[in-house]
Amino acid sequence: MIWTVELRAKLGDFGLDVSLESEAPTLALVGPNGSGKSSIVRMIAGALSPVAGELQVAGEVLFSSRAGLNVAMERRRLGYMPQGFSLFPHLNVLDNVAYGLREKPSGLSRREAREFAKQALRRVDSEGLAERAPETLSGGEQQRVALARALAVSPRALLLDEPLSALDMTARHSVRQTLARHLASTGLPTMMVTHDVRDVAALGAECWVLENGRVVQKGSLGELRARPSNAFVEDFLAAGEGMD
Amino acid sequence: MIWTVELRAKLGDFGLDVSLESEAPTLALVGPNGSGKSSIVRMIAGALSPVAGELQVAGEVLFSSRAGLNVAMERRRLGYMPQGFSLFPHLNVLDNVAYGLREKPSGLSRREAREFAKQALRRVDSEGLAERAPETLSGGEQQRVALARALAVSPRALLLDEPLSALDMTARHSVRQTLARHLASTGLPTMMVTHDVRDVAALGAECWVLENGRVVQKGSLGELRARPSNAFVEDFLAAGEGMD
Amino acid sequence: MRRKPSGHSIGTLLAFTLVVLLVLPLVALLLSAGTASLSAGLSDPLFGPALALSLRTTALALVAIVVLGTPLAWWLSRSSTRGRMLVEALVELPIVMPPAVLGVALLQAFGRDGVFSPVVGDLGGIPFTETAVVIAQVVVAAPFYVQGAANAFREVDSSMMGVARSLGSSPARAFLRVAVPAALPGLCVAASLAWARALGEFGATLLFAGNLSGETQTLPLAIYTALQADVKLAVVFSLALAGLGGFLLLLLRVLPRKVRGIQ
Amino acid sequence: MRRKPSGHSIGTLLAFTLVVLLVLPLVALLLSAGTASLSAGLSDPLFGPALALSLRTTALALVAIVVLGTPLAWWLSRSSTRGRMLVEALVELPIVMPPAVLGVALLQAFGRDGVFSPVVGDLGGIPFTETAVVIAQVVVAAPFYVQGAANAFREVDSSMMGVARSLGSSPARAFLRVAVPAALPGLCVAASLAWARALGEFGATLLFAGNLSGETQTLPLAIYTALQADVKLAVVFSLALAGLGGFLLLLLRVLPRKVRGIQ
Amino acid sequence: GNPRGGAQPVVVFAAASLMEAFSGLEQAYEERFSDRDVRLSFAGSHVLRMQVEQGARVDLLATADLRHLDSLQARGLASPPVPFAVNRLAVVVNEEGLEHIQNLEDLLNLDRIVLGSAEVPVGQYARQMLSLCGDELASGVMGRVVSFEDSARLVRAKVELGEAQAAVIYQSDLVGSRGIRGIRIPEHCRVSPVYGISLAQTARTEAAEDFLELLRSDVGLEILRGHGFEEVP
Ligand SMILES: Nc1ncnc2c1ncn2[C@@H]1O[C@H](COP(=O)(O)OP(=O)(O)OP(=O)(O)O)[C@@H](O)[C@H]1O
Ligand SMILES: Nc1ncnc2c1ncn2[C@@H]1O[C@H](COP(=O)(O)OP(=O)(O)OP(=O)(O)O)[C@@H](O)[C@H]1O
Ligand SMILES: [Mg+2]
Ligand SMILES: [Mg+2]
Repeated sequence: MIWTVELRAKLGDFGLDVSLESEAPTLALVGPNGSGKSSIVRMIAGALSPVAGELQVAGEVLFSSRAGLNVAMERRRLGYMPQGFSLFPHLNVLDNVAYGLREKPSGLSRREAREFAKQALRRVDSEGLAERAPETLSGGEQQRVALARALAVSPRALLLDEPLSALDMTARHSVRQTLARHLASTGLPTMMVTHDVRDVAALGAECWVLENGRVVQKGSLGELRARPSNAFVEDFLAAGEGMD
Repeated sequence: MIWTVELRAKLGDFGLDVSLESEAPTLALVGPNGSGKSSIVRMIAGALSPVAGELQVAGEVLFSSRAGLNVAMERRRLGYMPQGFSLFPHLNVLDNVAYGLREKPSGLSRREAREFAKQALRRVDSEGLAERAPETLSGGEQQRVALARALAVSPRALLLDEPLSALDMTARHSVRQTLARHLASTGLPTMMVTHDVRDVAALGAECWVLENGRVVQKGSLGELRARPSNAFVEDFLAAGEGMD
Repeated sequence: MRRKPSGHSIGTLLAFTLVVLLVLPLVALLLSAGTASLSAGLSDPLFGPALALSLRTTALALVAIVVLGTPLAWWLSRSSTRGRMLVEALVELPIVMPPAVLGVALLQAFGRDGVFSPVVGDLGGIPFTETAVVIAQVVVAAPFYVQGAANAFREVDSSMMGVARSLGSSPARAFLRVAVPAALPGLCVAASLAWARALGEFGATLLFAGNLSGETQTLPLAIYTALQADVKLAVVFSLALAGLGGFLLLLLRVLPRKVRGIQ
Repeated sequence: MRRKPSGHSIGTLLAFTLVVLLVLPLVALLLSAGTASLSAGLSDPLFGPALALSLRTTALALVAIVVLGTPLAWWLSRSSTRGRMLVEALVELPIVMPPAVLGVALLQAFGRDGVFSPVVGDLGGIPFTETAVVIAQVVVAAPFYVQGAANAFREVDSSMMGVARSLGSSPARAFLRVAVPAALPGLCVAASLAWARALGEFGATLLFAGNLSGETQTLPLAIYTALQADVKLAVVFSLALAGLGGFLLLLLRVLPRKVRGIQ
Repeated sequence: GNPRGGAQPVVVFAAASLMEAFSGLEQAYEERFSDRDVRLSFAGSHVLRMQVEQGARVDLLATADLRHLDSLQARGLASPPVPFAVNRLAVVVNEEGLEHIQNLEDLLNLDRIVLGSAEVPVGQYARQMLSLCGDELASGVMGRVVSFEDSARLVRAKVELGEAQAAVIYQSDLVGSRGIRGIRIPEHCRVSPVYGISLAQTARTEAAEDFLELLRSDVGLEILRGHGFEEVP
């Protein structure tokens, strides 16, 4: 199994209870606002601890309440991009992207790391931003930098929380294609949260449809189309099919 | 004229130079990331000062470098929703939405303001969040609250910076329809930043297409379709027409 | 086979060292006093009036500091002019001065023969009064509040302030309805530091306000006076001061959480 | 026809009042000294050694405070246990104590008859040495750093720390590479407050370290000594201290901006 | 630093009121023994005593009140005190006070008087003096006190700065003061505090005894007189 996600957690009144496995390298978490998508991603990244469960990605156990195991975040080696970007305010764009390259396992020198970081910025069409302070960036620019930062390290898997939501249409299209090519060539397991069915289509991802903390449907776009389990799935699929 | 937007400003290396008027009540600012959409909205709201220019909305002069006039933000009476939401962290959701209702010109009592705020929350399908602290909300939930807060006051015009970008497809559709009805019934002048052509379509907005701080095209969706001025406009329009 | 010490354990060690260093002297004081002398000390005739005076004057000083210091802190946090850093350093200067010298300075400013007495008229009545005690405390403690509060205000997002303005709040109302409550925890910490400093203030008060039981003799002055004759008594007074201070400091931490309402 | 005063003008008035109140005494001091006595005072034999000692000891104290205090401040900012508030109040307690009493407490902790001398062995060598000066300064000033730094750290977004960890940083490295630089302006202000407090420290040093010229006589102690003999001389020393303090405080504000690199 | 090379300095703790006199002695001593160094530390007598009790390494200890030395001797921390000088109490007024005052009884014409606190020698001696002058004057003066200061020099500073009109301090404090004047005290209420000095238990005897010797020599007496002290009868 590439993904084993078995989680039980409680956030205020919100209860999360998910138990699924998948062999698909690319997963798309979809679902209404507040259905628990970001919470799942944060638990896999290790930023939030589930009450109980078991997490495995690409054969590595990251968390297991049965085995009493909770791998430290930095040893999970995941390219994690949170919904709020969380750029480092004290570093310029280039150093933000280079940040992870200076840590193990990459462990590059400052110069090498910056060289690499430049390439990562190029992939999201943002070389021009290298010397800028994060607080001067526009919303879409921030999102690109956050994405480049997650892609720059050599992770075991990618966790992307709505990575394209603030991009303009041209960029969204081109970054989506870049991402698809990148994932196809590296086979990197990827979990992406999105509200845009075109992301799912471009990446050929398997969808996990969440509702109120539970997975209510799982399958490819085709399978969802064949038997949409609820109104949300219908709306989600319809959004790609033209003006409403 | 409902809108007179004449602005010159400099943000770091980025220069903004816009000079347009329009009789259309609803405007959509579209353009690539970093083209200056948010900056324009912030200047109209008064959060940022242009170097020179003239701003009029619905017959009221808000700023005029010629006349040496710069109306204070609180007297512009605009329903402003910034790209980053900026919820008040020390108030719960209901009090966030009620905030503006307690100020002039509404000047409601605490109880009345909360009553009104509840209605505003209902419009974005979020009554259930009333008692929650902002930091516990999901991304989409935050966006709904910020939108409700801007709609709750009785502004002279609305300034919405990507108000639907984090909403799920069902909510996006329903809030868009609610908004369209609201604007149609009140005739409230509205300027909305968006990357989604369906927003433009649903509101029947006039598009101002920005590129690198300048307006490169202006017109209805039909006019844009008839003669797209650049590749961005083509991509923008194509996004509504089905899977890519 | 020794394991390399982790960053975490080094950090814990360092932090623990400091806590011990700060707490140890107080424990030593407590041990040296003994319980018998405790009750005897607290019934000393100097104690009651000094305690009452300390509570009253520090409360007044705190109010003055917060009222005068909050606008200044806000300005410091928002301004980006050159002048700002100068004012910031100026406002911090009284911390550098030994309090006794500040007392001399206050006498020279507001005393009978003070350099400003011809200018500001007859202010001669201030030294040796309760007002002088309060002024000395304000001068000594205000810098701590102003700096702490300015730091807290700096974290208040200006886009959020913009939204408040846009929703109809005048700058003053946006300040009171958004900036102050959003920065409240930091403001409370700053206020508690300043209040603690005022409570412990001794040197400037001694010089500027004098030392008359029931009138200008605050608890620290009573402690110092007792110290000359009877160390035990001074220690007991000090422990009472520490106990009171600790209690109120704890209160000042718990209170803002309750006030904010959101858990 | 009087206009209602705006919030802004009231705020300006309040802020201005405080600045005047804090600066006026120093101006009075300056006016009372006169330039002639200034140059005479600075060539006094007490001045040079005291200045050197003050600079040396406060530098050491500042290093100790930052090294020991930063991990503690981080823990205080992240922890949400009950114990946290208790530790926070405990750590703040030395501020409440008059410094002279802290000096007594330090003697009782580390002196020959100290309560801990049977436990910790012969520490009799500490009092009345330069080490004692540094310890007194640390105890008096550390609370201000710890509280200020904890406040600065509280504003460090935990989601950002999560990203740093996820990018491969151990907690210690994430702390050093993200939390510390992100909180740097606040840490510098806290450090400058603590340093200023250490520089002005007098009471605890007098008791715990004594007043030996060239050995434990810091500038504030020299000022105290001069104050007994010649107020003018004390004033001149104080002005030198204020000048030095002001300069270094200004430096501590300007420096972090340069260090951060981003304008 | 030790400007005089290897020799250990003679450490002398002295009451604040001895500051100028002992600084003069230090100079004389270092002139006589050019290879030796004297270190002086001034504070209130009680502070000095506490520091000795807590293990301060000191050679000589001089206070304005033999009590402190006696108690150190009782604990075996110091040798029996040697009286070395006598001071006198002085009633002083500033210019403002001078307008209202001819003699001691006129103190009752004033409204701002400062005394030492009951815990410090200068305060205790002042109370002694006032009660010798008669209960009426004593209670009248006590009622006009605006502050009880913790050292003679602080008392003096308040009069010099004009905050108080009159005060009771030591004769020796009048030397080197500014703008204040002593008034005559009737013979029957004179009080003459005796200053004492002890060798500490930790003393390096030879060098310390040399200092003692100097203090009690004609040179020493000359210096003490120059600063307003008198010989022990
Ligand atoms: N600390 C908390 N206390 C209470 N409720 C919480 C807390 N944290 C999260 N929640 C709730 O948990 C639910 C799931 O949040 P999550 O961020 O995972 O949603 P999401 O699926 O990512 O939504 P979106 O599409 O809006 O990003 C939300 O309803 C949120 O309000
Ligand atoms: N303080 C600043 N210094 C330098 N450049 C700035 C500053 N503020 C904004 N900019 C630049 O100005 C440009 C316009 O920013 P703006 O936020 O208006 O873009 P936008 O059109 O809203 O983009 P997006 O679709 O990404 O939200 C961006 O390129 C941004 O990087
Ligand atoms: Mg989410
Ligand atoms: Mg924008």
